[in-house]
Amino acid sequence: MSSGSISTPKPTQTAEDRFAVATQWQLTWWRFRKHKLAVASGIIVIAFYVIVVLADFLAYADPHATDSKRSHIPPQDIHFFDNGVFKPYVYGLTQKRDLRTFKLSYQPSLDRKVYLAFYTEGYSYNFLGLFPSNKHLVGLVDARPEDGIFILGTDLVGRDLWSRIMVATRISLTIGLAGVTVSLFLGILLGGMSAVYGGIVDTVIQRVIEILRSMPTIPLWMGLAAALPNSWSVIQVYFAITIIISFLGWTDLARVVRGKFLALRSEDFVTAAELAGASQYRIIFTHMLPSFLSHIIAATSLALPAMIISETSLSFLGLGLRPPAISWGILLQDAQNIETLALAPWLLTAAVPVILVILAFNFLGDGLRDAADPYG
Amino acid sequence: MLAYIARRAVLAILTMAAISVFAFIIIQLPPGDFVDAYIANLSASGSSVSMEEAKSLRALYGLDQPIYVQYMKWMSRVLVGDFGESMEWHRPVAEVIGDRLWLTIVLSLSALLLTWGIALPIGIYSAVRQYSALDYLFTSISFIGLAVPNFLLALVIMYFSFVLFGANVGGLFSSEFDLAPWSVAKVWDLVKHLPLPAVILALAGTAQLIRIMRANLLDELRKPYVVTARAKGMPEARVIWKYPVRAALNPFASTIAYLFPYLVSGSIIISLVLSLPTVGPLLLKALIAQDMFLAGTIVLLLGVMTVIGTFISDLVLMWVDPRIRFQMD
Amino acid sequence: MKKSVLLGICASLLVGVSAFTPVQAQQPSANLMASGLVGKLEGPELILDASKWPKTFGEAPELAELVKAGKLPPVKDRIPAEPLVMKPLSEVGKYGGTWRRGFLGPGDWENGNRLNASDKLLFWDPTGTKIVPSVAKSWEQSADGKVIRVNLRKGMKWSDGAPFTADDFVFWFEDLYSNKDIVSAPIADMSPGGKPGKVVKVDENTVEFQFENPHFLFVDFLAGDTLIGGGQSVRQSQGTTYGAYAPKHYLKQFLPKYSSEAQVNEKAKAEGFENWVKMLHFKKDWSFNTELPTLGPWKTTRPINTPTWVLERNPYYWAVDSAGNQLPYIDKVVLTLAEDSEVINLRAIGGNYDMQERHISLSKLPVILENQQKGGYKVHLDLALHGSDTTLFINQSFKADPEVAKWLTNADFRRALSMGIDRNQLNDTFWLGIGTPGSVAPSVQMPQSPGKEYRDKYSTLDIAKANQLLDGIGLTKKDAEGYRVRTDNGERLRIQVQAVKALLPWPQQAEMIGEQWRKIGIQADVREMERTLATTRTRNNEHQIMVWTNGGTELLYLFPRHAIPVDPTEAYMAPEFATWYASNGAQGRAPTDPQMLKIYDLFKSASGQREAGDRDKTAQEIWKILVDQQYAIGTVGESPAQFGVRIVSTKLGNIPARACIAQHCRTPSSSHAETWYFKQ
Amino acid sequence: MPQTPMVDHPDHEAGRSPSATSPLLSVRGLKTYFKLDEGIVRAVDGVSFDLFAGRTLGIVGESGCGKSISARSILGIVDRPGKIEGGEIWLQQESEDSPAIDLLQLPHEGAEMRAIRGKEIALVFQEPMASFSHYYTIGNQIMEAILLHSTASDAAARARAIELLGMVGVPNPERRVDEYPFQLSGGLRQRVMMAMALACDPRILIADEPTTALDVTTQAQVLNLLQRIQKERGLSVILITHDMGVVAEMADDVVVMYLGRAVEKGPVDEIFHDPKHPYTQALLRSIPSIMAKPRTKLATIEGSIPHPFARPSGCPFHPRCPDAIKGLCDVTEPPTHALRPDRAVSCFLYGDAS
Repeated sequence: MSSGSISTPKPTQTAEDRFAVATQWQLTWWRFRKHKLAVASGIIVIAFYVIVVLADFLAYADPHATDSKRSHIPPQDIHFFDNGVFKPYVYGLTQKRDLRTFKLSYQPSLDRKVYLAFYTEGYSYNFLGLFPSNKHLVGLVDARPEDGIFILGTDLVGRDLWSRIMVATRISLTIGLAGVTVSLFLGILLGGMSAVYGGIVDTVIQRVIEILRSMPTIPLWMGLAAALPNSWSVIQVYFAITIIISFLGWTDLARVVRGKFLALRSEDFVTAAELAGASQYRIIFTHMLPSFLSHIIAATSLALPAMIISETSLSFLGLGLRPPAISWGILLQDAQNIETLALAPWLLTAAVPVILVILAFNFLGDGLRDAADPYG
Repeated sequence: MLAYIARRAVLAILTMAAISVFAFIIIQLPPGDFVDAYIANLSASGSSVSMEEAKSLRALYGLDQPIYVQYMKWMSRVLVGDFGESMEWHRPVAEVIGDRLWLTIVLSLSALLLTWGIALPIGIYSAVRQYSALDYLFTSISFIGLAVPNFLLALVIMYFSFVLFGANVGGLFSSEFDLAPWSVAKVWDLVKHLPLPAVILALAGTAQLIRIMRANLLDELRKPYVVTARAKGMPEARVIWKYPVRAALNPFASTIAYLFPYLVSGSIIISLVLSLPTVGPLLLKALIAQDMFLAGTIVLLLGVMTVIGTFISDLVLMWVDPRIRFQMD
Repeated sequence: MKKSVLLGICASLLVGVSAFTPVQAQQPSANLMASGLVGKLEGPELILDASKWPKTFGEAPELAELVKAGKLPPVKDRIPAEPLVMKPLSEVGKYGGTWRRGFLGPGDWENGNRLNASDKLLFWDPTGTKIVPSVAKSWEQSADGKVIRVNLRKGMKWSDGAPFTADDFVFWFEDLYSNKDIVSAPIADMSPGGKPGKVVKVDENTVEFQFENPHFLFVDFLAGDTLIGGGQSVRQSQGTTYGAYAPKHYLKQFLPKYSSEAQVNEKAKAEGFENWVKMLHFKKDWSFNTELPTLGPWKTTRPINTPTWVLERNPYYWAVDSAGNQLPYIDKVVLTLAEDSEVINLRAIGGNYDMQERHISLSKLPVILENQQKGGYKVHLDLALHGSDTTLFINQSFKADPEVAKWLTNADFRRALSMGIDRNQLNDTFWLGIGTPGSVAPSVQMPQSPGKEYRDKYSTLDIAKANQLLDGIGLTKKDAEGYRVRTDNGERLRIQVQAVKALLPWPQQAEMIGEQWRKIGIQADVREMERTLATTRTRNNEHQIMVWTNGGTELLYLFPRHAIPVDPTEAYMAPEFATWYASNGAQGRAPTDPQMLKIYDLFKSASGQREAGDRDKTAQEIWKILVDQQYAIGTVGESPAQFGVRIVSTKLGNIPARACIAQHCRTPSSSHAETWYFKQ
Repeated sequence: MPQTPMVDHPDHEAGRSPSATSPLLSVRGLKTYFKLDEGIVRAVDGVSFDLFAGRTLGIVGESGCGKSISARSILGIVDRPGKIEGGEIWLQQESEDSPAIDLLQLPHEGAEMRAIRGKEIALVFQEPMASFSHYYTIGNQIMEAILLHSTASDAAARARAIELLGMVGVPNPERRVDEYPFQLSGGLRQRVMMAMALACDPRILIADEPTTALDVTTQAQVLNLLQRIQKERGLSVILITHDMGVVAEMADDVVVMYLGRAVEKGPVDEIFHDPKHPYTQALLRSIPSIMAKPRTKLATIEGSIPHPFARPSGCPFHPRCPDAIKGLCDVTEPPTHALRPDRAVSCFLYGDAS
């Protein structure tokens, strides 16, 4: 027989043991870890949620502050080295409107360098709505009022796009998360009820799901969104939109949950638990739920991008959040006209975080799903 | 099997009834009614409407009656095929929707076919050649397709096709055919205009379907019956097409049901941006103008189309999957 | 007219023109002069002297064909014995061509109505300063102002060839306007002092409007964009039944009076209408009913409720050029449906329209200019004459929140808000620097202008003064973030600003204003709203501040609703007061503010003032109070923001360098589109 | 030790003694590796064995030892990312005069190789439920094999399918031929599977765990069927199983595999009576026996099969081997000792070291 040498990876006794005793969660995690893209996406998602928490700190300009002198400033070059020394600076800008073309242009005043500083003071905000602060990651030192940093440029009314994206991220991502939470709750509750009680309950819930899915989403949203009392504050509208978005989102989850429940019910361990006299409640919560929690997590991470797109579309149609709220949809709505495409195309960069986050959530969800159930 | 079809049909009819109620509720949700919208428009164009007039207008349109009465009146007409009159367009709703419904269906169906036409081969290729360079390329493209909001894409594509090619912007017909009655030339004109919106509309769905197809096929490729088939000495291509592809295609039949309403909804935004004469913009305007019979009918029709889509996909599923066919006996 | 002094046509009744200097004198900003986009107000000239009228007539080749085929009477029989004769702006044009335009669907009816606005009895000259004849040949007003006589053109015909006579006026008045099923309440235009007037036939070609009270403004009304004077195309479409005449020979078949109610209802049912009223509303609407006889230069041949609204020349149009050619020159107007105004702009930039000013947005001007060559068009900027495109109407009858109401009705509060606005910033950002910052008062060129100082009063940024005023009225306490707090509960004082994304990006502008108010410690909550919702809310008196234009106020009496609360349809300044005023005190709530009461008194008195100069003085008084009180805060006006960016194909001739942008000019109609032509 | 049924066959022992003729199928140093991101899995790592005409070769081992992969390697249908990295697979041609051909030299997807699959060597698969597609009738799936390898007409193929079904003992074959796999019971499905494998009269039948998924009664029926058919047709069978009982009942020769290697091989009697390799010994100990005293604990093999990536160095069995020699077994791979022409073991306990 063959006697070729073996060059397999280092055999470790521990590795062996580990696999033998690994819990479902550990297995999932190990499998997930192998999915490089999913891990990278996970990191991106986490980064975005860091932005959610630190939005105001990462923003360097008041996202609401308008100034016609800053209208449509293109993304500005940041110079990192000043005479070979790391000392980031930007040039002061002078606005000019061409009287024949009516176009705005900005010339850097090369003689006037404005230096950047880290962890500086800027506009005031409430960190997490709790602690007043005016600290920001970057800022300018010894700047004149008209100076500013414009990493991604500014919009028509002179608001800094970077800062607005930071703040929009907070709203759009939490709205997605909140929407998924509501969907999840409804989905598990109704999907579970459908599977557990069966019969008429099942029929009714399944019918409702079918009807909801048969409704074109846009008019449904429009109807619901238009019905929001106008006296509601931005916060109230925000929560209402969340609920509207999740109103349709739950049907998918309910189906998944119901399917899983039904599949699990015939599994041996559930039968065993039933035979052992465990209560239905106990069976559901201690036996069945944990066994498909990983699926739910995966489904959730795949539902999130849909929520985010929904919010974006709704706001784009002018039905979702409205200014002065700042969300990705609102930023994109600002960009949805010819003059923006022609005169201020940089405003389209507002789409970048949307695309990035949706990609990240999709890869993450794929990775999680694969990890949770490599055969399903 | 007949009993199954009958049961599905009854359920479909019940769903439609529920949708009609739902449609009516949805269009009643926004505050105000058509007369409010009408006054707003009139006043914006410089006219005046007195209180007395508003009142008599409400009476004229039957808006002074309770909602359930309005619903019953509407339904009693709908059941005999009369969808009422559009308040804004002053024409029978069916006539206002007219070609737009067909164009919507044509657009959605072309998007659907395009979705399948692109997604199936790519999905199959990606699964069969998993982890190949092209697989990575297709997967990345499909993910990006999934992530870019299609309205944004529509706007950008429209603008750049204008800037770069000076292309006529939006629409489904060239101006010379806008007015013309249907003819071969007009259909051809439509065919020439369809690809761009269909591609934009199909993009997200395609991305999703590629992923579904790839995942399904990967699952199927691992199954023992593939080995059985290979062991018989079948050529590889035939093995894949006859067995796993057939099995992986199965879920596609059920995608008709969810993809269609999704495409129709998607077409609303795209049609608005690209100025396509589909029901989308009409619905949006009708909702804003509170033109309730028009809006209600469109929502109802879209819902019914979905129900029919679901019903068809059930039938297709039954036809393609002998397990369902024989277990329904 | 025994006691009345008959006054000659043009001799003494140049209403509202006395103080009007030709517009060349108006000085747009240096920017604009440099751009070369603002030209001279001009247009075709009416030849009123019958001796200079042409003796022979020409017609479009296609009509000549029809005449030859015996399907149409010869041109001299179609044109009235007393036609309207116009000397085209540059040259006598050529027949032919299709004018391509964009519209947004049946809700955009004004798009076509305005092209046909010469079907008004009286009109304005191209500068918008002088009343000239249109459908009516001439007019006379009695000395006591109670009788206005209108002389029609002899031999004038409807678009179907039927004679247009005084009977059509009486028919409108008796059978349409006075029928409660059709018009539920009389209109103010016809009821000076609350006493309804009447329409009387003198002879075939002479009609009198008779009133119990003096109605010196009536001639202005006939020329203005009013319910009585708007003309058939706009006033008898979209369910309304105003204007002063209607085609009796055609419409009577749809009225119960001329058969029976059962018969017309049956007819309605047969045609798919619920009842005869609905059928009538359809039949008298020129944009829907292609059979309806009309008077405008073009008539609908494909209705508005299709993807393409097509207008074709009226073979009986009653105006000719100085060479005797029957107008219009252009065969057809084709309005193609765009689902969105963005598409209209893009198509216009792409050169797909021959002339488009409607829905073109000022903010796209740089892109529009950039594509001039490529699109084969030229851009004209037409500056408006009203004071403020973006006006903050402060609801004086607001009462839902007494604390807020207290401040909204406080003059110093309003003045402070006004002085807290940096109008130059707004102008630079949203008007590309083209507009003129100022108060609500109209352009100083207008006869009713209270003067330059009132354009500026309280309307320049003065944060120190504003803060001083706010402190002075007791709003001294501020919260941690520097916002002033309510005096009742110590919470932050929040003022709701309701804005609609319509003519201009008002929500965005309101946001900018709100940001500026931070400096005076006022928190503004901007609420972007859909238009229907916003107007419904204002009619229900639910808004605090509404952002809207004050367009139309360049001639106060003709379109007062954007200046003072007199019309409940659009009474952003005080819905309840407007209801009170319009119902003669029967409904609504009377104002207690003496200044507001004074405005009402002045306004009412104008109708009884015989001399135009006196009425102008009254209007100036009203403007002075309005500016002083700041019931409405003006920002930037005298700009091309409203229909003022005109994209015109280089192929078109007789195009004025500048057109009158004003409510009463029915832009672009006072430039008489029927004299435009394709040069080829 | 139960006797193999082959003993009944007089020609068998005499005429076709393993040592006397050349093998029908001879596998030499077969290596099938799976290249994964995490490393290489040597699923089959230098396995050699011979199958003689008319005999049954049993390949035994725990799951994951490479049995099934060996079988698929013979047919050249290893799934990606698996790849045959080396070795030879000699198949004796139909006519005795023609030289044997090395299947590994034939192009994978070539017509020659496809002609061998199903026609020369057929496979019966371990999961009868999953081994059929649910979308086609069993008749369709049987006929497919016939049509692939012959010029028969559809009607003829159908008749042949019905005949085959009857032969494998499917009742009502005329009706069953139009049924779908899910309409059949597990036992019937395995019979149909057999019919499908026999469709083209193969010379070699590879039965990969044919009875694993079946209950005991059905299992016996299927095995009987297999024996009957083998007898009737003089088939050579490779029987892959983890069940020592089945091996004892069915096989003439046995190959014991562990982690991709053949650790011991020889005639069935010798393997059972005189197991040499500690792994074989352990396997045999773990067979439950009716003779055993009630309530005694069933012997198991210590530890579990290592993870494929964590394959031990030296003798792969050393961590679980009671007789492992420290410093030798965990360092060096044991060579294969041919004890006799038909008997070999790869363990340091034999040969020089013993």
